[in-house]
Amino acid sequence: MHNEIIIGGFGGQGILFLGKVLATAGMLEGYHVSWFPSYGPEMRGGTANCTVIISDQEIGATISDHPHIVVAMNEPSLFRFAPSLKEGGLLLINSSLVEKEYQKEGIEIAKIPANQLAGKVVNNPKTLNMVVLGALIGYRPILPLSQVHRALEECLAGKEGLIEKNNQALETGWQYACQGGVTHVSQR
Amino acid sequence: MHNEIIIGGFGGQGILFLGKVLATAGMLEGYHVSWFPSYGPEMRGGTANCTVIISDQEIGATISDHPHIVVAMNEPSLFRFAPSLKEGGLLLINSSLVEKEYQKEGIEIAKIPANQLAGKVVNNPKTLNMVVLGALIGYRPILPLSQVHRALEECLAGKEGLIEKNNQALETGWQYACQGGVTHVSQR
Amino acid sequence: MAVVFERPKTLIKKPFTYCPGCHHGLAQRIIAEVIDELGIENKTIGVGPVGCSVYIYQFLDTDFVMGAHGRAPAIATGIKRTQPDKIVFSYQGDGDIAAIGTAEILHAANRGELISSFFINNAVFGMTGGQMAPTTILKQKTTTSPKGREPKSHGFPLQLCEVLSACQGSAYLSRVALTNPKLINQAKRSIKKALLTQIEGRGFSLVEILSPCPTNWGMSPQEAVDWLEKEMIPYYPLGEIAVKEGILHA
Amino acid sequence: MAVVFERPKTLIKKPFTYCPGCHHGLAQRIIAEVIDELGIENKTIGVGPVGCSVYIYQFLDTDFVMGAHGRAPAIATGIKRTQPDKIVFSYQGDGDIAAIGTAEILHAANRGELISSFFINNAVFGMTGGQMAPTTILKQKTTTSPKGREPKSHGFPLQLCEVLSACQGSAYLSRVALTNPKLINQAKRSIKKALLTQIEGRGFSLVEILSPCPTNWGMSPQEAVDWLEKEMIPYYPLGEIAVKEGILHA
Amino acid sequence: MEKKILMKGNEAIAEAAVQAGCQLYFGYPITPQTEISEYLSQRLPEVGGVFLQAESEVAAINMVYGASASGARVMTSSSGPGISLKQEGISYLTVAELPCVIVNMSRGGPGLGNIQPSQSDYFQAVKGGGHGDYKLIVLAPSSVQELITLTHRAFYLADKYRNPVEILGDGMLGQMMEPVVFTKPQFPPLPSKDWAIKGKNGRERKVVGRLTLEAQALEEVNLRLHRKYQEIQKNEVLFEAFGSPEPDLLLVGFGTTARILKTVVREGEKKGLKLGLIRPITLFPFPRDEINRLANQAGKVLVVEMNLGQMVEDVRLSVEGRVPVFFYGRTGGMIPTAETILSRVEQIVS
Amino acid sequence: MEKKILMKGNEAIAEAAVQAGCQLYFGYPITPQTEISEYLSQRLPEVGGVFLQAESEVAAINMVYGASASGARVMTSSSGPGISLKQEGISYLTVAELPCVIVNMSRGGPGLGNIQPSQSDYFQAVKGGGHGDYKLIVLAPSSVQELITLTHRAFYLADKYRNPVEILGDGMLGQMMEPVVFTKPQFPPLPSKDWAIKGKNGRERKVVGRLTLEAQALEEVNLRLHRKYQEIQKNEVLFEAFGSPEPDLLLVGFGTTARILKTVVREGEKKGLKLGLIRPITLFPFPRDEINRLANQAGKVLVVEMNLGQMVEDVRLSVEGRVPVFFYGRTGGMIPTAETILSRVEQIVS
Amino acid sequence: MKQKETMRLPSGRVIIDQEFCKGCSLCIRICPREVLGLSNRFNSVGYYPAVVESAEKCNGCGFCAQVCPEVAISVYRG
Amino acid sequence: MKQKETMRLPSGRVIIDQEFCKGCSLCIRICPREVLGLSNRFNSVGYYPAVVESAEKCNGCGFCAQVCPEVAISVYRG
Ligand SMILES: Cc1ncc(C[n+]2csc(CCOP(=O)(O)OP(=O)(O)O)c2C)c(N)n1
Ligand SMILES: Cc1ncc(C[n+]2csc(CCOP(=O)(O)OP(=O)(O)O)c2C)c(N)n1
Ligand code: SF4
Ligand code: SF4
Ligand code: SF4
Ligand code: SF4
Ligand code: SF4
Ligand code: SF4
Ligand SMILES: [Mg+2]
Ligand SMILES: [Mg+2]
Repeated sequence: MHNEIIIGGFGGQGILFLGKVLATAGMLEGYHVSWFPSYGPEMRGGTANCTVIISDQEIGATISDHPHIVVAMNEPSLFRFAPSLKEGGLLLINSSLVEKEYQKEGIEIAKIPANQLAGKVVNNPKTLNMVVLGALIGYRPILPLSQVHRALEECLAGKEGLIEKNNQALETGWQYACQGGVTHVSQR
Repeated sequence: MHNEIIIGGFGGQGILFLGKVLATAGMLEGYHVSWFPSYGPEMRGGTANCTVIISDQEIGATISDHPHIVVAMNEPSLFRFAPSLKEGGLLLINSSLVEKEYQKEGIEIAKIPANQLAGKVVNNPKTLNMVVLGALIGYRPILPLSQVHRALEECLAGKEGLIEKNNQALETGWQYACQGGVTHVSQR
Repeated sequence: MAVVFERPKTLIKKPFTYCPGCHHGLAQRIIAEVIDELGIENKTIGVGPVGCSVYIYQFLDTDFVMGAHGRAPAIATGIKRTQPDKIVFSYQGDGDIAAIGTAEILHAANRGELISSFFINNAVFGMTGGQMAPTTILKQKTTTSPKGREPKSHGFPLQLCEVLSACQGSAYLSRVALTNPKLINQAKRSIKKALLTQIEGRGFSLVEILSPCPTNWGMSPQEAVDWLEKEMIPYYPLGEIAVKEGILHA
Repeated sequence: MAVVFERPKTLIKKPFTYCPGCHHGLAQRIIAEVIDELGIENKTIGVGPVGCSVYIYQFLDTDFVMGAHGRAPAIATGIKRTQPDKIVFSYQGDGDIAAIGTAEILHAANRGELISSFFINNAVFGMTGGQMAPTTILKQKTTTSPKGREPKSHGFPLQLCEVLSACQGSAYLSRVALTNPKLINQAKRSIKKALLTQIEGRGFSLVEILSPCPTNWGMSPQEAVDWLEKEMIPYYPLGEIAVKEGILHA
Repeated sequence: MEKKILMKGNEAIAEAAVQAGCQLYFGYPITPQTEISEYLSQRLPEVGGVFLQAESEVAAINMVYGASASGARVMTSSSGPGISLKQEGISYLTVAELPCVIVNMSRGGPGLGNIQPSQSDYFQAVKGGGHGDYKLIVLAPSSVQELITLTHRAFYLADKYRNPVEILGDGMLGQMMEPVVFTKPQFPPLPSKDWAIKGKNGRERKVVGRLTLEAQALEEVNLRLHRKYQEIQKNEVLFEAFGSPEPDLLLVGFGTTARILKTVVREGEKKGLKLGLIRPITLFPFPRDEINRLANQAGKVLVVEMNLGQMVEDVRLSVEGRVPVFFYGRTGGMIPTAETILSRVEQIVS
Repeated sequence: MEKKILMKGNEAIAEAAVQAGCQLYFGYPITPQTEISEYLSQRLPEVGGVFLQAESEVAAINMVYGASASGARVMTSSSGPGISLKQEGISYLTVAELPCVIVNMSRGGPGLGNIQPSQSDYFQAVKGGGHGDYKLIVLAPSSVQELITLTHRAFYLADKYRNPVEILGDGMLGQMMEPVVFTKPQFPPLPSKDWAIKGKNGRERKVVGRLTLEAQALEEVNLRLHRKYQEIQKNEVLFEAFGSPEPDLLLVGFGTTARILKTVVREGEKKGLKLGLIRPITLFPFPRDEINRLANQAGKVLVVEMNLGQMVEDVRLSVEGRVPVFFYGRTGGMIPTAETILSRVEQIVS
Repeated sequence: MKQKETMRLPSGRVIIDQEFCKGCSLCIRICPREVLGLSNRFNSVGYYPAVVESAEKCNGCGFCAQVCPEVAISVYRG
Repeated sequence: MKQKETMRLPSGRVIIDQEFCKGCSLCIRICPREVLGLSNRFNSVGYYPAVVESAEKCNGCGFCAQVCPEVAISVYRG
């Protein structure tokens, strides 16, 4: 078990929190985990991304040159991170914001209209990050969903009011993935 | 030829200038020379002293642990520097300001009432440093007096008006020494 | 067709890298306009700070020197003393000029150094993520004054122009804001006066520009502009704080 | 027989190491008297500077901390924040407080830090041999302004009290001289007020003490006192520059 | 707090400091360590401590000086440029023997540089960036958990030896989150701080930072400090050994680099390479004897750093030419990858 | 000026700087080097230059930065505490590749210390007291005459390599007078400073100190600087060898210490001891090959410094354990005497 | 998406550079004639830029351009 | 030389510590009664200290002690 995951998008999409829930879930599951944000000298909006590593071994570098999973929450991060994906890796795209197509051989590409799902199904646009996380676990069950729910609750300690909607978002994303399945596996 | 000379006294007695003239004379005579002042963090009067080394060899440290000559322009410097005098060294005391007696074996002790001589003979109390320098050369002819005169003139470049009196002071001290000779050689 | 508004020549044509609603870009545009109007683009040298302001060199088409946090006035002094015929200005944030760089700006002013400083006061350390600045106003919450600034532990908002006005070398000091066209025009006049103070060799000049930092204030650009007008200006009254005629050094 | 004048208890009985005619000793005696009168010798902590003033710790019988040049206000802040029940003062020269330590004193004042600073303004860097200080007056010759201070190259004499008066945390600022018994009594009252300002928790306090440096001014003690009165006081008018009532932090 | 929680390195230091009894913190913001300030601005007042954002790093280190002279446990933190500005103050702290903890979350330099992780302040920390014959105790954590234990230890060592202690981390350690457990700091009892100035209050007055204007007096002080440093060298060396007990090549690296080197050891093993790793945890005192011993066993050494060759000098001084010492470094905020290091290893071993 | 004159070290540097075309000087008083400022406050205006006493050392080094960016020859000077305060600025100068000359007339440290001569800022000067992977060129004069020639050379090297050069003297060199002869500085022609900012004036605008926020960009800068340092190491090593060509012991010392070691060599000779001396004139680049060669010839090395062991590390790195390296040091402003060194020598040789 | 959104009118003409705009709305707020609004499509950087909604109302006063922090607006009259 | 030079008078009594005094003359200058003068013998540090020359004139005003930078003077009255 060794998974390196990069989540990229705009500031404000809840990317660092997504990563934190994922890493916490890994920790609760007993793995070594690390979470590393991109941090710029610049406060000016733009991109935000983070790297989560979940492993059964001690973790070396907390950045990833060849991630197993890339989550592209917007277009710029798609083109920035997808090229480094490991052979056989998963590229999870937020199709609500990404219009362009991406081509790469030997990887698995999945799409989820996260903004729509968060807005319409969950009825809370801010939960789009949990929709995506649910989908991620759906496409790649690296951790039990239940553990992710527990992690979410732990990360929302003190803000219990938010738990329900976020749990719902996780479910929504997960179900979307389980139903929709893999949308595309590129050929070598 | 290797002579280490320490001149000590109060600030304002022209000690650094005395040293400079001496070192310049050594330089003019073709020797290696160095001049090193004591310098304190403190501006508050008190003692001033400097070390002059005249040598036919390259000079190492410009301070002296065991000087060949100590000039004590006042009492505190007598007790501070005289104890380190080399065996056979010369202790030259400004007897105008030093009342106490000093005892040490194996050195030569000479006294000169420099303030009186400067005041009464030269008629310029400020020349007491040159009186002492003249005496020093009188007691220990490490350099020709003529070279000291030349050095003095060089050091007074731009202040030519002062040359005459200072030359006179040099002579006065020198003659005092040559006439008075060594006042006392301590026994071993 | 008459041009009402076009990009000034000295402003390099590329998008600013600042947050939406940040006035850094606006301030730089006005400086560029003044440089255009004075026709000094060929002999102007800017000195950058550390802070969000640092990017100015990517936008203003003049020579630039970038140095250490807070030291722009010293660097500018080094330049001006070497090249007295050049127009030298620093562009600094409140952390840069009023915290770490206090001594440098104060002594530049006190020497009547023939430089101009443009000081973007956004009441926080912007670039590092919104910590308290000396200019943070009372009760304002920042990441290092999480319960709001209060005098006992954090001290008072620092009024730099007022402080510098006690320095004899300060020939022109002015405080402006950019929240509406009228104020923008006033600001532009101040910036021009500052540079003219330098050109005429009259002494040190500084223009303090109140500026929103929507990102670190946690506000929308519009809210930020409102907050600036309602909360900040009372602490930092607009207007000319020092205008000395004649050549101070004469 | 009535005692008209005796050495204060808090002044250690040994000769000062200052030059003849220097007022460092005089200033320290007055501080010691005030400490005696307030009965605070057991809870007073002095912070020394670098400069001739540094020797104060050898003469004042209170706890002392000696630190880096110009940083006494920061050190005092560290002490006061740790031990708010103590009376903490810094004793600094003009080079120390108005050159290298500009930022530290200004921000201590601006925070309204509950410390008192005694600032010996002798218009030169004394300890290092008489270089120009920010407080050197115009035309004054020093070893680094050999032709006399002139604004164009050297800037203007810095009026620290006036600068600090623009800081909201300054509760008490006063400038005094010690050239005659009347002024000495005024100075003593100011020093007492400064310490009381601290004791009552009202804000930052500073007393600037004009002081001769006969050695570096190249004058006799008497000439130095005359020069101070005739030449220095016009640049540095005596009196209370800021007196704020009430507790600033409240 | 026995529970495992996910925590950011900077926040972990801050919380660990509070637990170690740090009463005051003075700092000035700089990426990538500002979270330490931010956390403590909230946390210290909660426990009755003091958080103060100074007007500059210079002011901050001098506030530390004042607080430490008062006998308190006190900390400051910064990165590259800010630590440079603190060098004068650090030099003063050492000679006044004032304990304190200084954190450097090092970033790419020189100059403004950037905010990516770097180890190029090793010389500054270990050899002395300030003036004079002095040494800091320098600790190099390599995980968030260790940031906690070494922060605890830093306060202990500072008080034990009356010496400033620098924690030399980097942007990666400061910014990343890892699971941690907070344990209570437990150390032997320390002597009381009877040197602290607290107002004389009847007893003899005290002076901190006494002048030593006479050369002889200052030499005595320096020699006393020197003996203290030798004692520290004797008592306080910490290191971690990892990998093959009989390696063909000894890797040496600290902090973040050591994490990567562990991956290298594991990947190397898969390729049949017997690699050892020694990770100095204390940079001063440097584990020179242990490195020397293991190096001689291995016959070859590769030092990897996120700089262009700094600790490698201390490794060379440890082995003194007995075995060849190779170096691989990245700089300016670049992080070496296990892959590239491994190919370097293969070159050397073959 | 071909005439021999007696001159104080500090004044000699100042005059030599003027002759080397130094146009601006920014400084802040500190003993034992203030005479440099004092001399230049008089002299620079005479030649149309600028003397400015800054409000602090921090301001001074940044004024130097501005003047150097303008293309001028510029100098600053200080001692211990002041040089520490300049470390951030120095780090910035190196990465912006701005030439300048920095004089450190070193005094007893750490902290305020005293104003006696010392060599305990060797690490700071040579290893880098500031943050980041950078190097200064460091010159160590040993007489007043050499203060002149090395000041000339410092300006030349600074411009040749676009790098700050530090002249590492000490209180003795600064305060003493010796006979000197002023010769005209003569060096090969230098490239024009087309990087200097002078207002764009029609041509492409210039930026000094460009940001390198991307790690890769900064690594490239650092690697370029590194290559420059290697070139300097190759081209610019200076040292003096003295004494017996086939010595039984090699002495190594720089600056003031080397003067004393010459006396030791001569006195040793009288006692029948064959002693060699190598005096590094450039501390960076360090004459490591020459020291290694001579050390191997002698079989034993004694390093003497006015500190508790700093350059000795570079000597050890040069000989890499091939011959034993002994150390003798005085600190805190104490000056080692020829006598004591000689008795140490006798111990070692016997 | 078009790079430039332009309008023409006897009184005023405003050009908003869609790639420079960051959708801060300060121009919208200041416009005395309610000429401007936000687009509902984001630009390549991800912002929803301002667009001219009621070109005919523009009087060419230039206020919008004056307050635009991104210098994204040009205004012409006549 | 005596360590202390004292005087007694109905009005004022001044004691000058000869070893503390540095001969700056500030006391002499301030004394309204011309009580003080400089000694012509130097003290152990090398200064010519102030001495009481006309003890009978002293009114015990304390001015001399007030201005003495060396705190070398004590004044008593009665
Ligand atoms: C010596 C030093 N200390 C700290 C920093 C980190 N730093 C970068 S920008 C900044 C403050 C920025 O605030 P301000 O000057 O107000 O500019 P703004 O970003 O708000 O425009 C700080 C503290 C640094 N680069 N160098
Ligand atoms: C960082 C640093 N810079 C410079 C010095 C040298 N220095 C010692 S005292 C002093 C100035 C003293 O002047 P001032 O503060 O006016 O005190 P004064 O001696 O006149 O009472 C200076 C510059 C120092 N010790 N440390
Ligand atoms: S962080 Fe603040 S100051 Fe910096 S660009 Fe954003 S809004 Fe402007
Ligand atoms: S140098 Fe000046 S300030 Fe220092 S003790 Fe002498 S007179 Fe006083
Ligand atoms: S020019 Fe005036 S009227 Fe036209 S859009 Fe802009 S603000 Fe509105
Ligand atoms: S003001 Fe400028 S950046 Fe803001 S919405 Fe209008 S055009 Fe866009
Ligand atoms: S007490 Fe008054 S009258 Fe008596 S000596 Fe002193 S100054 Fe003169
Ligand atoms: S004032 Fe004091 S120091 Fe001066 S002469 Fe009088 S007694 Fe002596
Ligand atoms: Mg700001
Ligand atoms: Mg002074």
